[in-house]
Amino acid sequence: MSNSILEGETAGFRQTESAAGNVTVVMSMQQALNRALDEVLAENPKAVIFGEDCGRLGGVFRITDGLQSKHGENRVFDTPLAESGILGMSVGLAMAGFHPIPEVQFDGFAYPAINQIVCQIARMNYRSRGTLPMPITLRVPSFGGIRAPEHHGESLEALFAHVPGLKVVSPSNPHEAYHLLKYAATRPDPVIFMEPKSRYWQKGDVDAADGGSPEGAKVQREGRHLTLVAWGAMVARCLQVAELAAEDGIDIEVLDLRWLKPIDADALVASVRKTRRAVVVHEAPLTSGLGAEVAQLITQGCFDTLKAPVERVTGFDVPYPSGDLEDEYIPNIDRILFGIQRVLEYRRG
Amino acid sequence: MSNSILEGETAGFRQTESAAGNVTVVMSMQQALNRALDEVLAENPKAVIFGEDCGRLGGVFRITDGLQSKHGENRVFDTPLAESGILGMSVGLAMAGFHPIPEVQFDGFAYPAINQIVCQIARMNYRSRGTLPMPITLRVPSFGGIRAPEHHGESLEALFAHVPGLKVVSPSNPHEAYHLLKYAATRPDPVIFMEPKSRYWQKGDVDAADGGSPEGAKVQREGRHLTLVAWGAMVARCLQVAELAAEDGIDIEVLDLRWLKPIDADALVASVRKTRRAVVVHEAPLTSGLGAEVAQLITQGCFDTLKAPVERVTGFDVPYPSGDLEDEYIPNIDRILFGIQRVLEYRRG
Amino acid sequence: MDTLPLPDDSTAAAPPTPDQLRELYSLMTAVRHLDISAVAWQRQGIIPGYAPELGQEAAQVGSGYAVDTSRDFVFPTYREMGVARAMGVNMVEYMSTHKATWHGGLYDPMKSRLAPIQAVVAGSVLHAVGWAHGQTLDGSDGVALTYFGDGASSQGDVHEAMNFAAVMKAPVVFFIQNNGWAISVPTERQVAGGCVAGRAAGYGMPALQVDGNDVVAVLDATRHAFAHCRAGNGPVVIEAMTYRRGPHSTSDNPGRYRSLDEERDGAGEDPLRRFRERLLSEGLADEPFFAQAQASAATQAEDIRAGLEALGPRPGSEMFDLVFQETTPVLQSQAASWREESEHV
Amino acid sequence: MDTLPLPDDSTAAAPPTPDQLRELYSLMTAVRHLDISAVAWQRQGIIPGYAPELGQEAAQVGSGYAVDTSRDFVFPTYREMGVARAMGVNMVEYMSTHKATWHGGLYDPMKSRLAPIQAVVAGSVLHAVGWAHGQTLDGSDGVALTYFGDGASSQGDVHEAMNFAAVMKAPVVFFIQNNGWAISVPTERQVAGGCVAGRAAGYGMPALQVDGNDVVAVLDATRHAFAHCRAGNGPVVIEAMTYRRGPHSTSDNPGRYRSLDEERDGAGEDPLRRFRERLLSEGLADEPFFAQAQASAATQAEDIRAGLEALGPRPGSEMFDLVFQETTPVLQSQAASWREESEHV
Ligand SMILES: Cc1ncc(C[n+]2csc(CCOP(=O)(O)OP(=O)(O)O)c2C)c(N)n1
Ligand SMILES: Cc1ncc(C[n+]2csc(CCOP(=O)(O)OP(=O)(O)O)c2C)c(N)n1
Ligand SMILES: [Mg+2]
Ligand SMILES: [Mg+2]
Repeated sequence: MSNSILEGETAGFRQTESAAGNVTVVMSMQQALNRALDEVLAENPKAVIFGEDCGRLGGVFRITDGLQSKHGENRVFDTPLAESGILGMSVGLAMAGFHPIPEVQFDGFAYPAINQIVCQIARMNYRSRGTLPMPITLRVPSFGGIRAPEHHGESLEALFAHVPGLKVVSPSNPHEAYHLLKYAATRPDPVIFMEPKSRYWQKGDVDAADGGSPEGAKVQREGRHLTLVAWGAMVARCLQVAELAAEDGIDIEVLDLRWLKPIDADALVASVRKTRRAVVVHEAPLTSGLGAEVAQLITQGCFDTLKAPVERVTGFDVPYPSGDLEDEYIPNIDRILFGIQRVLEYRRG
Repeated sequence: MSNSILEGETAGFRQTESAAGNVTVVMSMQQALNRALDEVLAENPKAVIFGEDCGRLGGVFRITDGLQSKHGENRVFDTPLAESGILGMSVGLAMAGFHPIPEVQFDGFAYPAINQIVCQIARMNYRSRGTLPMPITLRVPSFGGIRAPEHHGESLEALFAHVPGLKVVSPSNPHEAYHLLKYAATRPDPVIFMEPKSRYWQKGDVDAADGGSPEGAKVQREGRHLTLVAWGAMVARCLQVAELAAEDGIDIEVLDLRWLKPIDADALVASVRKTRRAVVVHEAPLTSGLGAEVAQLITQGCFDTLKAPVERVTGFDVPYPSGDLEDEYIPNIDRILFGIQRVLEYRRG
Repeated sequence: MDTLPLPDDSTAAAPPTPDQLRELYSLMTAVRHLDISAVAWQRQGIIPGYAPELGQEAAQVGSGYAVDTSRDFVFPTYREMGVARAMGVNMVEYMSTHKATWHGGLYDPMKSRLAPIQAVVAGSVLHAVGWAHGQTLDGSDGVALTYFGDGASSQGDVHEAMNFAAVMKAPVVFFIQNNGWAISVPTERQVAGGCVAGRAAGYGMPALQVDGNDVVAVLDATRHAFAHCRAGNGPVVIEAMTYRRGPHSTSDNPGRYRSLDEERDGAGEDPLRRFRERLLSEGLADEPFFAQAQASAATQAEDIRAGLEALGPRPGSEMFDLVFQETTPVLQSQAASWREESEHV
Repeated sequence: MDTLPLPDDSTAAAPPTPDQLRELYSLMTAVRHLDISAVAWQRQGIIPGYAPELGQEAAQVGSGYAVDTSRDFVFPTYREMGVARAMGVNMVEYMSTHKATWHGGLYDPMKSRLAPIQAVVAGSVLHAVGWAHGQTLDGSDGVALTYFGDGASSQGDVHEAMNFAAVMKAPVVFFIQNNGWAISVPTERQVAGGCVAGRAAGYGMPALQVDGNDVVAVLDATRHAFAHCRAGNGPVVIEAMTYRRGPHSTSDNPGRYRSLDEERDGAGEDPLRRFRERLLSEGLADEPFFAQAQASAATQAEDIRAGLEALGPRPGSEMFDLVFQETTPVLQSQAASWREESEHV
């Protein structure tokens, strides 16, 4: 990992007042997440944060920076280096009435904990017939794009979304990050919170007072000709693509899926019924990726209006590569534009 | 688990000679798998079988019955009770030139080994630039239908199929079981071999001499009006459905997908270009299941000829239930027929 | 390995009174009877499967009896029927798991202080550590008691749990029933070093290895361990050496991997008979008492059988309703189409 | 914990000759120089990141030097640069992992007898056990040497590996570098019981705890352990007590979790300076030798830098070609469209 990625922002927030009188603050996603956690700890005495290096260090991405010194070692603490242990312990804490907010240090290190996530966290409410809820908010710095070592650039959303009993969400910008984390961390059910680590240091406006609905998908850009569906770090890229396409007169709608489970099928269908064309973009490998589900939901709901099969622009069916090749792997602007072109130029055979 | 399920067949095989002169033998899938493993051990001195209770007991499903006493304790052995250990050890054995054929006792107990499967087995060839191949054939008794305890009825194919570096296959009858296992267990790459445990004791013809191509999908029944796509235990059910539908004059093609990774998209497209309608059936939960991938591949390849969106008849987005409810959960004949009906009756809006 | 310095409050680990000893005997008798009955019910088709605990009555009843259900919490595997019984769990609701009614059982874990039945080997050992650490965070004095087998001790989760518990000084009792077998694999091919208790020292934890067929020894060890935990001294390992006298489950055929001679040698003395002789010789119980215990056990088993037979399948809608506390639109629509299609038929 | 009965063939564990001692010093000097250079290269933008092994030169060089690359096999983590160097691995190919060229490094693991760089903490400990058991099955006499840290010892896989190895008597040396820290977490909050070596007894395995800053002690312990394994006596644990003098990685800022005073107290004596003084005092080396070692180290580092700078990115087609031994139609078609779209641009 390059050093710059991990350097926190220390300056104060810049505030502006909107027309509606709401105060928006410019901050990075790291700051937004940190603030959300700070507030969750303050509001819920049963909320506890733990994981590898979450305490004194404040996390390798500084998302929990300062929280231990502010809220104490009982609320924010380091665990030994064992992900199954961290998640298994979360189950017990939830059974004891806590709201655990564990962190897995990087996406790829959720795998050692999958057994506890799938067989325990996701099922305990069901197994116990609703008497042992699992209000666990698992934060996972996710996705690629930072030239990191192996296993530090994985996209596990298709796996998580397939597991009954889990909910999965990923924010695309600081505003979403703040509101979605506050929402997720106050739910009575397990939520996997996938943070797009390549966006941690990008700044954006956060309106803390008005988040809009925290549920479902969100149109981040309206358009008429084609819908780009994305989540996490790919939303910003799709917005860039939409700007470029606009120069060619192509008016693209960008739908930020946000919730990867449950998926907001209504929003998908509403958007594509309007645009009649869709491309779904994700970093994960193509086969059995979440793009297939998205495409099928669109096809199911828009079969009679679709002008072309839904296109998928995704990572390849190869292990996430080392830094030198990651730009070849992650959908880049060109590949997304090619996908759009294929859809626009599609002619029935 | 009811006792009858685990009772092996001890009688000799019934042989018949086909028109082409091939000798077909009637045996159960348990017998076919056992014979395949026996032959693999005999043909490859580097093949080793191990797992929990695989040795002396011959496996809880008796798939490795008699192999330890025949081939010795160095070739077929019991391990301590730790799935990550079993799979992690497989990596080292493969690096030392062996062809490990580990068993995970039940589908749900693959989860503790997911880290070794995804991060190690699936990537070692890539990581080592092709110098450390992983010829590992992981047998996983899979899917539901036997009124078993929790975690004994899981369908992990969507997870496995999403992992770059794995190949995944599932046989639907004794003949397929024999040939696909012999093929899988002689490949230089990791193959997850998902055995439909509810079919272990069903008998069928096995033509050991002629297996046909071990690659790709296979049409198990030809038809003109609609394609049912399935794998594992659902193939037999779909064949039953096809018989019932035939009584109503509906001529259904049943495509046994066999390989869940890589998926034979050509076969899917060829079949549905002919029938113009498709329903995909699986036991796993709907969302982000492999049915989405299958549906999208069909839609992509047959968009201009499809008469209706591909329908999915699957398990629900709920944890696999206890025996009393499993018939409500697993796609039953009625639910598949309803799915067929929806496709046949689809009218553009 | 075999000593545990008694904490100050040593009355908490007082030896059982004669009444308690008789109660222990009655409980063991009831457990033995229910266990044998359940195997019969499986043969009769009343339940599809069962995991007998035959031979482990002393280990289970002795330890379960030590639990204070006003503050402790217990994490069972799939074989802790005797623990459940000793804790006073509703046995029809408990046995419903073996009727394939509901995986975790129908009993209320919060009220029973018994976590749902756990089919993942070693699956809940870490839960106990988390629950116990919750006691520390809350300043409460509950103790977590987690059961697992010699086979389970091989799982990575057990190591993580022991290490977490010892690092955090969590009030957990790790209770291993070393019954000699993990399905077909004997302890000597499973547990390097020969015993699980021997691992505790490596974590700086005390361990007690007890004769698991001696109910009083088990109770005593468990009470000591609870007192130790409650005094804030951190986790304890108890390894109860016992024997799985029956098959692994009603699907298993031990004849394939152990001989009757081996069984006889390995099993040692029957814990129930042994306890009975002790009570007799100490003059704490007599034949009429034993006969009465036996009769009561039979009645209880009959009641449980009747309860199980009366138990209908759970409504299919529970599949959908019990997934989340807050359901989702997708689940609601799946439930709706399930309802429609099943009513339609 | 600190004794290991020498196997019969004790020459295999003979003390190092003066030539070998000087070679060890040269290696440590080269490793130290390369390590410091790599941190500088990261600052200069030549490589995107690096995990320094500063302070662990004795532990790494001493153990790596004991390997017989004609028959043994070594399983590193992400921090074993010194081991790779001592084993004679091509260092441009090794360092390429830190240039983000290829995750596992470009060296050939089979020829180097060094498994690919492993970024999963504790990820390859079980591989060593499997490889070692393969030696037993083959009747070969190779030994697996697997490295991991104090932090890694908390992972379940390490327990499973130790238990498997001990049950199967696999010829594995578990080599822990206890460098005091797992990123920001100190050993005392990580390793219950205080040390990893203390766990071995629970598995019936011998363990050696050595001063990891004394290269001769490390070499000696490793040679003893290899001889023990080769003689068929099963696995051994070595815990080398050392200190991570640098940051966890070039992304880390240790100032956030430990003070300079703590660093000074914890680090103890510099292993390189200490060895130098020993060689001097024993009359085995002199200033010209040290100067020569230093000059050679500088040249080597320069060559490695040049090699790294010359290293272009791997062709994107390798992403597809190296997934399988037998490629698939799906991969081929993805490769084709990747090629088309990237050429098109
Ligand atoms: C993770 C996992 N792996 C495998 C199994 C299958 N299985 C069920 S019980 C059992 C043996 C357990 O032995 P032990 O822990 O000694 O407990 P016992 O059955 O003797 O009570 C096995 C292998 C399982 N339930 N969970
Ligand atoms: C399974 C896993 N979890 C988390 C990480 C992130 N991580 C990388 S190194 C490290 C600390 C390792 O400490 P230790 O084992 O003592 O080795 P050291 O870094 O001190 O050499 C962590 C938490 C990882 N790489 N793998
Ligand atoms: Mg056992
Ligand atoms: Mg360390």
